[in-house]
Amino acid sequence: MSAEDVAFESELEAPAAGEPALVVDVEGFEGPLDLLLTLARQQKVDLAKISILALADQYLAFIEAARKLRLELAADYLVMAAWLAYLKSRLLLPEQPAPDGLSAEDMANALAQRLRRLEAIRQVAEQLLNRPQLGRDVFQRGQPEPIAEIKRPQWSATLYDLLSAYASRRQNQARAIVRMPKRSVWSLAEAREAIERLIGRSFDWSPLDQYLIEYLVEPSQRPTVLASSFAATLELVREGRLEVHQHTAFAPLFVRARANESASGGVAADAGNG
Amino acid sequence: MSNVAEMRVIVGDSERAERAEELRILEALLFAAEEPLDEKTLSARLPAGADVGALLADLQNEYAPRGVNLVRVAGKWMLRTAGDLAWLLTRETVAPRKLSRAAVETLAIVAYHQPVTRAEIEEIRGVTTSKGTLDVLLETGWVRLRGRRKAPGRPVTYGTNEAFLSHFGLEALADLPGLDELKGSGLIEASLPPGFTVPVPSDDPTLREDEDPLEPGDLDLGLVPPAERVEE
Amino acid sequence: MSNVAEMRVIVGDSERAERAEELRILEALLFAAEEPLDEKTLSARLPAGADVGALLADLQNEYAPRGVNLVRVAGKWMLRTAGDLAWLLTRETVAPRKLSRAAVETLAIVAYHQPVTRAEIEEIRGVTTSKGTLDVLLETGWVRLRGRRKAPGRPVTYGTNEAFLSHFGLEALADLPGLDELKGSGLIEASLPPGFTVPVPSDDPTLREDEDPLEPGDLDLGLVPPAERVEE
Repeated sequence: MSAEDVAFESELEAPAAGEPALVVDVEGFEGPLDLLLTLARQQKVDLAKISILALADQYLAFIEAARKLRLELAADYLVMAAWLAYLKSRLLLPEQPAPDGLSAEDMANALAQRLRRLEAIRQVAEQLLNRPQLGRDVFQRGQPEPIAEIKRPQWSATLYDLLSAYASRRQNQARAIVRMPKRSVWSLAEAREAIERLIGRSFDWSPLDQYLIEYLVEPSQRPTVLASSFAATLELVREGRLEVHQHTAFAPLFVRARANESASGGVAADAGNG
Repeated sequence: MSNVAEMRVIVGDSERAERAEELRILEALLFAAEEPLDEKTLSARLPAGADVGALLADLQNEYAPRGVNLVRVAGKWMLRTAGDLAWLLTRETVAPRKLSRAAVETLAIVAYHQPVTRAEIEEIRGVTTSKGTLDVLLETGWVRLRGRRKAPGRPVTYGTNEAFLSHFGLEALADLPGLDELKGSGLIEASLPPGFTVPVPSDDPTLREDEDPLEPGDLDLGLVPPAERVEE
Repeated sequence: MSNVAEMRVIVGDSERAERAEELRILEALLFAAEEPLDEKTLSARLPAGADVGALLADLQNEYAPRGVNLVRVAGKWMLRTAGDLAWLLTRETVAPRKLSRAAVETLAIVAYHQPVTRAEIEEIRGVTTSKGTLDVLLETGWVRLRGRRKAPGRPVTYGTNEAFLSHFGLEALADLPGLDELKGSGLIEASLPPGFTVPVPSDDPTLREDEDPLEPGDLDLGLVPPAERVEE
């Protein structure tokens, strides 16, 4: 069979009769096996009954034609051509033991098997692609409803956490109470109230300390008692309710209630400044 | 005559088949739609002459008793999970969380000093205890409302329960260490003011003399916070 | 007597109501889901004791004539629009990527011969497989790296995953079209390593005796298919 008799197409369909004599388009084939399969299909017989010898002839003719056209052929096409030429020679010669132990018949069968396998996978690939495809032919829910997660906290704490928290809190609280005794300050108001009560209407000069004797027992209280009562005394003097008298600087202070509201307290108050 | 009747039946059948097909199309369109569809859009996809309004009403009726309903939202139509099955679309997950320092302290005080009121807890801690802290403790399932103190305001008394014992690996509440043990373990320093005591705890469920039982409404106070809802 | 009969009717009614409610729940779950659901997941959301298999069969029957069908893919259940309505729905979607002839062939070889190595794919196709072809397939999310063949060079083995089954609407790999004919003609077994009895193809994630697990670096080659969606 000459190359001119064979038409090639990259499609799997067998070409219609009377098509252009030769289309040598290696680009259209997915390798030598694909080319062989296409050629085999042109024998228009079951792949099981294919003549490998005829197929080898067709392949070699195709390669020859391509070479004449100076088409670049990938190496694997040439490797296949060499292998087929070898197979052909063995098929034509009387059977001899081959170096690899395979008979020419075995080799031919193996090739036929490969071709059948490739054809079969192509057929199922087509069937697979013809199935309804998700997102092309069939669709899933367009608006799936998300599952909301409710986080249920699982609380954890150790006994050590518990005890150390308890111990340190109780301890700190106990310390805090001791460290902060009630501050005892004799306020101006307290002092004033006490002086008014103690001196009352005693119009005789008496030392201020004497009135305060009961408040001065506790040494820590002395400064605040003295400071507040002195300030309160001055206030009462200014209001004209008391009179203050001091002989010299640092001498005891004498106080008495004022009999006459109209008398001037200014001089007495000055004396108090010493 | 019989021929005419037969014709009518056939017409009726083919109309029914047409309508069924239109319903199938409508259903598929609504199912696959990525957003609610208005009647105009639906109409454009249905065979010419289909009565979209009537079809939608039919489909809505068909779906009404089912797990998914056809609803109209802002003038557009969509399939949506039936309202009473909304719970299906939630899932509980357990999120391990550590108790806050304040909660651990409060828990310890409840454990040692039970039955104890919130005011008493605050007195022992020396700080205000937020309601949230007690809520968290109730949520842990380790603290329970015991009763109400026979006192002005009738405050609720808190105590621990079996879940508390089990979480902290205690056989009984009395196994909580006392003052000497706390000192021995170094958790409490030796130098403390005299009169400092740690109570011998008891979780005896019998109400004390100064406790009244809880009232019917007490357990529905919403004291347990709603679980956090997190969208995935 | 009449009382007993009445009782029976009542029991029958309540059973029917229960079953109807179970069907509603199942329906809602399947409608809401973004992914196919397995029976275990469905079971977990149904009332205790519900017969998930029977309910699914019922629901599948109910939906069979409708615009939306309940189908089983990859051993899981999902609702999808009826196949015969494809013409109607297709036009609104973006044309999905078209695979090259080489990619389609390679995909089929991976599907029907898995686990399969690149050399085996090339042996069947009789041509070198460009890295790009396998990358495209990995990118579709239908093909994954399984492991490494225990053979010289330790080549990577490829297989399909659930997304493949789901995309082509297959319940299991055994439902691949033409698989029986292929097996009958001995065209698949031909590539089996000698002494192997495991049916081919198999997407059983368990590695075969002649497969080693992937190594840490294998998944960083950029070959990695998008991780299979993790169950929430």
